Amino acid sequence: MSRDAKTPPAGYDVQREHMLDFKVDQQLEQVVETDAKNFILTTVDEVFNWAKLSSIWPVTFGLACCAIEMMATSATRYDIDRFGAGAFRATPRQADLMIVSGTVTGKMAQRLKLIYDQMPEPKWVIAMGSCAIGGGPYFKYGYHVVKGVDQIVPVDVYVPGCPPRPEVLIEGLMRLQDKIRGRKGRFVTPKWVTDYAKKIPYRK
Amino acid sequence: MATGDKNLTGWADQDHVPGIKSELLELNMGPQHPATHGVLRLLLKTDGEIVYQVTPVIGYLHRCAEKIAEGVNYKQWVVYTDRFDYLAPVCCNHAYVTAVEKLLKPEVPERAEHLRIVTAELSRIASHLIALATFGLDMGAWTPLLYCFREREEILNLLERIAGGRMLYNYFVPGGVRYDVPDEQWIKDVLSFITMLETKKIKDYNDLLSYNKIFIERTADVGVIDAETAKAYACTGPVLRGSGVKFDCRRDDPYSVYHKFDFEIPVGMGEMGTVGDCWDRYMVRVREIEQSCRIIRQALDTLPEGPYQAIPLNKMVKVPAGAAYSRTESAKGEIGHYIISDGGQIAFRNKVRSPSFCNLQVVEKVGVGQMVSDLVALVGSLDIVLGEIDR
Amino acid sequence: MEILTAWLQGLPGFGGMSDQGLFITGAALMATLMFTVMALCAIVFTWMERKVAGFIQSRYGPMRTGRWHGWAQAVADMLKILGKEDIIPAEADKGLFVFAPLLVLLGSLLAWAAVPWAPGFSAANLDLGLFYIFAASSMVVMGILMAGWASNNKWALYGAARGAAQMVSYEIPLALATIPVIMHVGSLNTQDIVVAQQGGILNWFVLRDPFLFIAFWMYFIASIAETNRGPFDMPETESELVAGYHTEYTGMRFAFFFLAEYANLFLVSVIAVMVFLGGWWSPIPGLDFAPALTFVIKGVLMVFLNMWVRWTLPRVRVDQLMYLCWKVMIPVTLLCIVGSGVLMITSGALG
Amino acid sequence: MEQKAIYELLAAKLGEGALAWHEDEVEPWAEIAPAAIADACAFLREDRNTDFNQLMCLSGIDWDGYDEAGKGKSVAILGYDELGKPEVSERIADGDLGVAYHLYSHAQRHKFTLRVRVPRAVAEVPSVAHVWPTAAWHEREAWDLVGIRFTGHPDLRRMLLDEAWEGHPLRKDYMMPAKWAGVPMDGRPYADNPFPTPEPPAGGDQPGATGPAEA
Repeated sequence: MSRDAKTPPAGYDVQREHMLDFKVDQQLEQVVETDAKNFILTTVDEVFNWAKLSSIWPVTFGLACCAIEMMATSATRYDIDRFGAGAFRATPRQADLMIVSGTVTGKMAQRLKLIYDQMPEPKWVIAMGSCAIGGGPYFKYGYHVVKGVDQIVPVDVYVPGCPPRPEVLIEGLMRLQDKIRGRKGRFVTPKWVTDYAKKIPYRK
Repeated sequence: MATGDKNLTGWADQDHVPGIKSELLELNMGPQHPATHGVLRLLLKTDGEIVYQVTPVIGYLHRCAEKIAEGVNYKQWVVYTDRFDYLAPVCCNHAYVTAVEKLLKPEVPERAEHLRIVTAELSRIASHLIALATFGLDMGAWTPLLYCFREREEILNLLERIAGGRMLYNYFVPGGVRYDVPDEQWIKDVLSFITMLETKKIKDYNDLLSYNKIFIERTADVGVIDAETAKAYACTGPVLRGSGVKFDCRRDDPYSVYHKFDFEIPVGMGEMGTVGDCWDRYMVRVREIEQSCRIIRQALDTLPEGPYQAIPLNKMVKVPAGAAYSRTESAKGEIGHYIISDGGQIAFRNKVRSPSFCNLQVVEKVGVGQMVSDLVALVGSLDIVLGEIDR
Repeated sequence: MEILTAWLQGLPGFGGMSDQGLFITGAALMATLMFTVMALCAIVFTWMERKVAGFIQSRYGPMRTGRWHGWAQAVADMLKILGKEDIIPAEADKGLFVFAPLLVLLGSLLAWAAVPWAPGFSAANLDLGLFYIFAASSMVVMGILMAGWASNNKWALYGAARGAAQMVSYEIPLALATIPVIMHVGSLNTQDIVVAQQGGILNWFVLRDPFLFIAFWMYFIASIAETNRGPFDMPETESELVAGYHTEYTGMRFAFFFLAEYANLFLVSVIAVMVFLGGWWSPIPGLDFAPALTFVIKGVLMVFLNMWVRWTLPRVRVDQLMYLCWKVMIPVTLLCIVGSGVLMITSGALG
Repeated sequence: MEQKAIYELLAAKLGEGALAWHEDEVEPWAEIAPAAIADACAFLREDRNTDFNQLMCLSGIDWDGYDEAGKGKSVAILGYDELGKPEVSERIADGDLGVAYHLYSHAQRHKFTLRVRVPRAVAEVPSVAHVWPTAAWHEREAWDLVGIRFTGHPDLRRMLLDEAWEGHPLRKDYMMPAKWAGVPMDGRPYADNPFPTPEPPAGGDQPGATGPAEA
């Protein structure tokens, strides 16, 4: 979207508007036409996929700094429970998702593999943070750090950051949902976003 | 270890009922366990619910920070100090830069010292909030966890506005801080947040958790660490103060400009049970939040004008040869850095004495003879962070 | 049951059926109905639990699944669990491992037979109804013990041992707390108990006399312990025993435990409603429009109270739990029985 | 008490064991003979005037390559290169190993620093775990990372690394492993990156075009 050079009115929060602008642009790109298929006519497969993606139970598995952000994601402000992924299970037997939140060390790697093996199919892994993705700041001299958890277990979604903000983890979860769904989800722009976007005076 | 063995004698092979041989149950708690605050592993030997031996096994998060210190320069290593105690990263920064400054001897501006104290105390509050939260969670109370996280988010917002990061800031540099206060509004927001915390939120926590009957039953008289044991095991921070020892590096071994401020040192008084029980340690943290609020208010009220860096950011730091040990009061206790410099840009050796490492050791002694549930309370009340134990 | 058979007799195809045939058909219908209601209430309460927890913790809870406040969340959970891999640990006792969840579910389902939903409408109108409910629901203990033992996991064994001790103990105050009511009614028939509370809120047993009021709260506390929910969730104690007795259970077998937990929760709640809170009678006399609905609404409110307690309080320790049962609750409930009896004699209720 | 006075007290007790007193440094320290360190610590702990009841820190140090004159010549440590492969060097370290003790007294409010230096070949120092219980873990850590053997330690096992780990990482000539117990410790070179840069979507507005191709 282009924008003319008119200066914003006095008292206008340019920064906030800019952030919103980014979000709206992103979201508008994602809007997909509502498919006309009837719910009853959708295949059983799709129903089960829907169930899988809307009820992803992560295993309580915190490793390091990112674990705190994972907790923050499940806590009040971000509340990952909104997406159905809030039921953290302490035992891997009942979990669907392992969020590898932090640095994987040599000593931990075997245990991590064990926990992954204990999880029942279907199961997914999110590598959260740069340590889990590729060793992060511990790459060069980290003699005890595994350079990427994908050398141990298969990873579905990589969430970068050190540590990633909770919003990013939620984004990662939504990308995982897309993956389970097999296509990009239908994204409905919230009404307040469109309303707000319309109110912006110097937007074309 | 030694204490465990003493208690074991006469148990392993004893026949409680003639003809039926009983033995101790070996239990492996962790490294993936909800109550071990990360990747701590406790090897237990239990008789039913009673623990007869507990051996902590650590190192599941050994991230080789001390080796890395010999490979990256002094300014770069601030990043790694953030990741020791990731709940109170600014306090860890503080310990490191004080050690470097001991050798470097720069003229740290007064304004930088004040900003350091403000951010470090905010960080300490955030860490203590997590400590209350996770201790509540260990006791089975979910809701305080989320309330504490709610308030912590406010602190993270404030720190994000001054330091740029949400959780790990890399805010201190040898010789000052990285950024100045963003605007006057920031100071006002900090003060209003602190007032809100002091007047409303701490009362909420006390109503919900601290003075809850069940909570007191679970924590009072449980996991008692007496003053002698705490000193012998070099426990520091809220663990030592919970045992009734009035010692705080901020007052007794002052660094930065803490000597300018007026604050009290809360100690465990055995209000609900014995001095040094889990409830005392918990309550010391609650009261320290109040004292931190006091310090922040004083530091912001007397915030001097002037520069905030003694050394330009893009200038390489070369530390004169020598060795220095410096300790500061982190949220978990006394964090010390022993830096040996050979005059170059990179430290020759950098040893970190982390408070959780020493605090956790006491579990071997105090955990014996407790119930499994009490062991969870004990470990929870020590408020360990595995990032700084394993480093 | 009688209503159902009578209704069946009225249907065109069933007119010429023998009594026995009618009974079997009716029973099958009733069992299906009860099972559906139970599964439904488990699904509704899982969703409700997450929403209530969210409300208490100042967050939202499920919001996306099924658009409106995540109403389909529990449906998705159940469907997903159906599709999960079923794992039986290699070292487990396979027979017991498979049988345990069924026993737990069976225990709570059997007890549903005697619940009086509406005047004359309960699956089995037994003379020993209340006794039967307590007897049937105590089978859950065996299921939990079997599950813990068969898993061949130390945490599961701990959970099972704790659970067995807790549930066996708390059945005593649970049953004792209802005895003053039985003394008042003079019958164990669940229908009779509700009928005896006709005539507005003041005639409900909870407000009849002070001892009954105490007995109600004793029942409430014991019922929380009996359903293994916080602050008495000893068999599961997430922060101590990982997941307790169902640590090793996956997929559908875990869903059975899950289902049984919420079925049990609703069961103890409706028993509280039936025994103390006036069953299907509305608080204001003469306003009894939809008895079954009133009954269910009261039950849901009791479930909400349960959840409120769970998400507020910390957990007690296992020895404190036993202390509370044997040294506090049993004496108090016995006192309630005696006190209530004395009051009955002095007020001349016994004639 | 003045640190110098403490040293003199200590020297009077130990005699030959107290080697030197280095005063003109940022942090003055006493050099003690390795054999005498346990006695020195026990004395400092027990003596009424010194009363060092807290061992703040115990650090194991590898002095190999340290330039005494302070010319600023750091020893380059070995790590993983940009491709994630361990770097190899033929250098054999020969410097001494050392231990530094930082003591503090709660009652007297004073600090003291002791250091010992042992040759690399016989890296053995008497344990002080019986003086301060907290030393037990510190010594285990020093054994684990620097490889100093503490004689008389009740339970000298590896602390942070696994019991089967080879070598002591904080030694200056330590070479990082490429694989340990089946766990890969080296990084993945860029060429092996299994995630090629995604092709730009063909249709442009296809719903699944930017998503993963697993459908």
